[in-house]
Amino acid sequence: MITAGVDIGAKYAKIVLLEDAKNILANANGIVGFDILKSATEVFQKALDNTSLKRDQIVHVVATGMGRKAIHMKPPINAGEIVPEVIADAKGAYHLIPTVKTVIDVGAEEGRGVKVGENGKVRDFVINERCAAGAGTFMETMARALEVGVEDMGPLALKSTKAIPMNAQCCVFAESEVVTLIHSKTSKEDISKAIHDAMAGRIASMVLRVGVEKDVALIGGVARNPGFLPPLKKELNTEILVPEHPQYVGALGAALLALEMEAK
Amino acid sequence: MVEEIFQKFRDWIDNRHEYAKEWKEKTNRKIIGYFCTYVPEEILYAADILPVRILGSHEPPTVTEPYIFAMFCHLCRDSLAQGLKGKFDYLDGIVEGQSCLHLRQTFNAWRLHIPVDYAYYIYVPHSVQTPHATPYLTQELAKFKHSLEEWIGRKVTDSDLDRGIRTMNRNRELMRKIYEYRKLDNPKITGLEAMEMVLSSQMVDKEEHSKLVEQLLRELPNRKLNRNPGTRLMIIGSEDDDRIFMQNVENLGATFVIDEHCTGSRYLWNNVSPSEDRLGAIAERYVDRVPCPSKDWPEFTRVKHAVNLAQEFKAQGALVIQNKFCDPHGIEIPPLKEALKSIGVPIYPLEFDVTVPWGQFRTRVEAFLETLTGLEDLF
Amino acid sequence: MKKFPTEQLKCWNEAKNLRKSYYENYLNAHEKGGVRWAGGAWSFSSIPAGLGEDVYSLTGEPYGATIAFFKDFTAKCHEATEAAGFPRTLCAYMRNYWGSILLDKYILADGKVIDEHPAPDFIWQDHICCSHGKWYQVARWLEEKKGKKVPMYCVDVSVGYPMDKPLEEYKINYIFQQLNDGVEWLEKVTGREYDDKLLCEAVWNEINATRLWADICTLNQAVPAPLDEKSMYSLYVMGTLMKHRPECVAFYEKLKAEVEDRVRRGIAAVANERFRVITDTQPPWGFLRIFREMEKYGVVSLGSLYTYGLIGMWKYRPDGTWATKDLPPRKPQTREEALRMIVEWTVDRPEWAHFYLPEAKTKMILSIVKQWKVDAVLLHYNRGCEGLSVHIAENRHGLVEAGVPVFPFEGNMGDEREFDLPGTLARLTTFFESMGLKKLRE
Amino acid sequence: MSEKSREFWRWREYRYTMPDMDWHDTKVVTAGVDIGSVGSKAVVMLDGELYSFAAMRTGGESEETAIKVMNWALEETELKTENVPYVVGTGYGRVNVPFAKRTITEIACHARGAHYIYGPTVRTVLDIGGQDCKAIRCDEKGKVMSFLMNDKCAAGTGRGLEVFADLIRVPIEELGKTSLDVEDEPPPVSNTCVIFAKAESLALLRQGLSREKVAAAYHLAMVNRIIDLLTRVGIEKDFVVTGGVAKNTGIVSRLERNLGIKPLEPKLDPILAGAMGAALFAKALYEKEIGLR
Ligand SMILES: Nc1ncnc2c1ncn2[C@@H]1O[C@H](COP(=O)(O)OP(=O)(O)O)[C@@H](O)[C@H]1O
Ligand SMILES: Nc1ncnc2c1ncn2[C@@H]1O[C@H](COP(=O)(O)OP(=O)(O)O)[C@@H](O)[C@H]1O
Ligand code: SF4
Ligand code: SF4
Ligand code: SF4
Repeated sequence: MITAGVDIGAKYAKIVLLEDAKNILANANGIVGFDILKSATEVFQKALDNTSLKRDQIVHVVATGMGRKAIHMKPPINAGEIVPEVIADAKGAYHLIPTVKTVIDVGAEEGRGVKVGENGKVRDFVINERCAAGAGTFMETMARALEVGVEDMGPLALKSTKAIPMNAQCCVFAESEVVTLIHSKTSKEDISKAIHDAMAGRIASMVLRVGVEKDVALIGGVARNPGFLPPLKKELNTEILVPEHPQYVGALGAALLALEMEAK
Repeated sequence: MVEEIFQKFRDWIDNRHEYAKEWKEKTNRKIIGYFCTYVPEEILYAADILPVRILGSHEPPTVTEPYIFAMFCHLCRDSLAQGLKGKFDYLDGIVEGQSCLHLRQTFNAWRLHIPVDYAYYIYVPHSVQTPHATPYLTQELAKFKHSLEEWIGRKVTDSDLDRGIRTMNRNRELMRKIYEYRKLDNPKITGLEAMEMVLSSQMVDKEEHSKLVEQLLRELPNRKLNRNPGTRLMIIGSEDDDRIFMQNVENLGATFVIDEHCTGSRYLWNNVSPSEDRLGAIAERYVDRVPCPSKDWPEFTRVKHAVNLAQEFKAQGALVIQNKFCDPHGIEIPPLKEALKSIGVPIYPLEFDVTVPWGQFRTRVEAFLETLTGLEDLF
Repeated sequence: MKKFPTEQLKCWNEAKNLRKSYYENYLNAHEKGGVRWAGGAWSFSSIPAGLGEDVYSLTGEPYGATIAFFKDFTAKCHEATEAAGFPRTLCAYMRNYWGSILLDKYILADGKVIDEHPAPDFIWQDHICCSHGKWYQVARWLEEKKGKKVPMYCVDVSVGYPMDKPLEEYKINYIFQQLNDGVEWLEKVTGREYDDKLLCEAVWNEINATRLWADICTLNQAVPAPLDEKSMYSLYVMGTLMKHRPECVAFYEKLKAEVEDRVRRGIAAVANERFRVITDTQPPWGFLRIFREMEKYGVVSLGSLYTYGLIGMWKYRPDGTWATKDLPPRKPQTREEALRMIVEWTVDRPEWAHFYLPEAKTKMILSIVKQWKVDAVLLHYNRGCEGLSVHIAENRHGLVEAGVPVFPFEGNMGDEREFDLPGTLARLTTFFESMGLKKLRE
Repeated sequence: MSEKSREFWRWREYRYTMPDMDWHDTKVVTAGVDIGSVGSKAVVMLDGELYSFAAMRTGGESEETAIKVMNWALEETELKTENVPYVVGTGYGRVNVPFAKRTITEIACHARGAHYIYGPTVRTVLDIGGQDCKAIRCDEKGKVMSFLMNDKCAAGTGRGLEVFADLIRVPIEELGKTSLDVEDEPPPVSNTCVIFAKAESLALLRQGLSREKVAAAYHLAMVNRIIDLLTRVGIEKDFVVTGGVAKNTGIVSRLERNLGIKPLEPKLDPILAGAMGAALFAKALYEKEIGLR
């Protein structure tokens, strides 16, 4: 049986096509544009094209992510069910790492911490409130201030060993602090590390609210950033596992939930 | 020599934990951490215990989230963070003298999550303006003393108490004398140095500290500070141990000539007047001292005290350090502003958090200094 | 899906009217030659009652909450206090209250705004949270700027909480002495003669009202719950306004009878009840809609330690269960007896426990969870009130350890700028869905 | 540049020299250089009269920017930086103006500049720049009496507007006008966080609200925050707005509407106010130095 999970984030749409909880047939992602349904459809089509499957061969589609409502019961994707991100995250992470107890998901605008219970159920969770300063957008803003690409931020940070505290709590002010650091001729490597440290600190303090229990997994787009893992490990004082395609874990979870729902 | 003394104060602060560990090793006696200056250190000294103040380290405290909701002041969060990180692992116990809820929370979180042998909360009265406060506190202190005695396994005698009172009085008196030199047109010590003197006194053995202050007192008259004092500033707030901030401001062409901080003058302004009833005398000191705003109602006596200080020390302006989320001090800013304005001392409030964004603050402080000096009245 | 019958509360209008006339009585007290005073909802309100039958109060917290309910007026109050130089992180009720003085406006229970803030003749407060004494000290300072001298008396009650054993005599005595002096002070500042008989009446009323409220809350143990928290907010408020008055006792008696009847007949507050929660601390008053949203998932909030324990008085029975506190053996006869009785009655107010001992609050919440058959706890991390938020993270910790699902959310009971409704609802529904609930209807 | 990759936040950089002025016959040539977090401005004055100026975006290296903007301001004048005997640096990067003899805060400079542009009746100066917003009270001599700066949160700043301009794809220069193109004012966006406000605006757009409406909602939220700051410092006439955002009519006219006080019309480019103030300070300080006063 083939199911699909669609995760429509603040920035990226991610799709996983799954066969019988084992085989990932395809995954695809793309930027979420102004028209959510249109963007999602394009990405969905991309995934189908990778396999030569047709929509009607997919028995059930479950959607998650910030924009999930936009494709709920709406053709052509016609997601039959929608679930909150934390539920999909827990499911997906548990599937990949059965020993996982804590999932940290850092996306473009939200950071989440999820405690995972038996069978990948959510025991407890926390989501960042009010301030975007602890999510991917923060890193993107800082990358722009440093005039480097966001993918380069991590490798830059890994080259530095300095600890420069960032004082500002706000994305935009942090940007100005970065400018000040540039003015004072601090190297890009050191600044980049400072930014990663600051962001890791914020995510860590959020996750600590639910507590950290091993095994810990980091997922979401920011997990692809190699510079983020070391300071996060340090802040949380624990090992952290990163699955191979961290950005797709939510979508995978949704696809697994779709399968479960069908099985019932 | 003077410079060496100040260096010693600085070293004590920078190496406070090493100092404490060595002291313990050397003396084989107990160390107690306290949070607020309402803990009667006299009684601890009487019991041969070293009291040290628990303060933060100004690193963003991520570890406190599970224990303290982030709407409480950074001092209380940062202090707890130090404990959780094991920086104070040499403490045998903790004691808090009631002031604000923020620190009470730190005390309780510490008691529940960080192993210590002894934890005691003294319900210091809030209503220090009523006549019933002293007798009540006397009994509260008796209870505390009793509990200490049980813990250390010996009686604390009257002569022990006398010794405790002497130790504390002497140290406070000496530091007050040093403060006198801040009144001069060209003060003999900077605000940063004064802060380091008082801070270190809360971290090391008072007898040792007093010896050094005594020496400083002998040598200070001959000191010539090679700097232009610039604008005479007062600094007002709750706890403040941000030495980098002090230094930065004093580098902008200003000198802090007086402070109203519990890590500064408020700590040392009042002495115990010895009397037959030792605990009563100590209680009286803590009831009558310059109050923390959390205890200062219905009259604003601390505001009046700040006005006197500003006048005595000839401050031209005052920076008010508002620790973000601190209610007792925040509430008093407008009355404080009004009172100081009436004697021609403008204030500028700055909101402090665990770390201080000096980039933003620099502009404000400089602009405030510019308004005080009128930019040499060029126009 | 099972549906329970529901019904409007019969004494609803009476509650509304009582509240309405409370604010009017304070406003108009002088017209009838009466006295008016201001102070906190926790102050020993039965003591000024000895000054006569025509003594009216304005308690600050409910007044601050009333302001919070009317968003335009709140916004103006906050603007005024910030313009006066007060930080915006302070207690939101306090800032609302000062704003009302600074704007020189008074708001009635129905939202009608009246020109001129009626200054009290005196302030009668008590102090346990950092802001209590300071709140009225500043209120007085602000009044003085407007040319009104308001004398102030504030009783310090921060002596600790009697968790396992009663407080030492000297602690009780400290509070008692302050009250005793307070009586003389009241005589002095009002020029009135003090009537001990009225005092004894008022103390007895307060004891009865606060017991009755605990009885009413106990009735909510029934399934389905006869009351939901949103309605309870309009009912417990009587206790915050006038716990010492006969009207309050009479109203709670009537209410208790009605709720008993509802339980007998199986009348529910929420027809779809299938998941029972409690909350904690004051709600964001401008956003009580969240309770309606909860109902869409079949969730009923049964109350909170806040609604039960702020006014209700409780004790632990030997078997460890939580129940209404016992009535003292007899009504007080003398001033001394009355003052001591009310001090002893008040010091173990449940809503004071958490100030001192987080464990005490966790224990109480766990009792409620068990006895009231609660499925989950929603903790409002309330930025507007440090008093009730102190130690709240410890409570969360304790509950989680005991295996109770907890949903913490940040907000502010009186400053809507600090409450993110869409974000909170999104997280709240996520929580419900993670508990296996589904939305019942749009 | 294709429409897709166009950066709507990039405001135009420019320079200008007064055609009928000649520095050869002046006593005192001074300059002010205002290195803001977003915009860098240089102003050259001849005996206290505006002569030449340049405004450009601040780059990564502020020293370089300072040199660049100064050179640009001098471009058509045959003057070299070395020929300007007294330069005052101001703004966020003021310590990074290598050729400045002295630095003065932008607070004092904006008050001074406003006094120059608008005359001695100015009592309240609101400077809305790239990353902060300052409300300044001054006296008839242009001296600062008190001031407040917004903090912590970047909502209500020029940078926020730039982020927003990109989002709704309207050039920053036209953003204000666009926001005024609505029949009635929608409710303000509820998130003050720039990042979340952006997300919220996007959601509004997706709901089918027009660009104009969304722009109005965003501007209004920003104006509300600015008014918060103004009420805290206390607003008194005459009231003027300076800084780059003073050129955004959507902000200025809403301020006027919601405060009930009309800001004075600027006669000179308000983004230059800080640099002009600095050049005026430079003049006074130079005259003092050479004994002219
Ligand atoms: N290789 C990478 N290096 C650094 N950051 C990355 C990388 N890939 C993605 N990101 C960041 O991850 C975020 C997107 O994560 P995602 O989980 O897809 O978010 P959402 O679901 O909210 O759209 C973006 O902010 C992006 O900058
Ligand atoms: N022509 C314009 N129209 C509207 N807004 C403008 C224009 N030029 C600049 N701005 C705004 O002004 C801001 C920069 O202002 P500026 O006073 O230079 O700030 P700072 O000195 O803090 O760097 C930009 O972020 C932009 O929002
Ligand atoms: S800063 Fe204020 S709140 Fe914090 S510990 Fe000090 S008095 Fe308490
Ligand atoms: S902070 Fe809370 S407990 Fe304290 S005065 Fe305000 S409402 Fe009351
Ligand atoms: S502080 Fe910055 S990132 Fe945070 S809420 Fe404000 S604008 Fe957003």
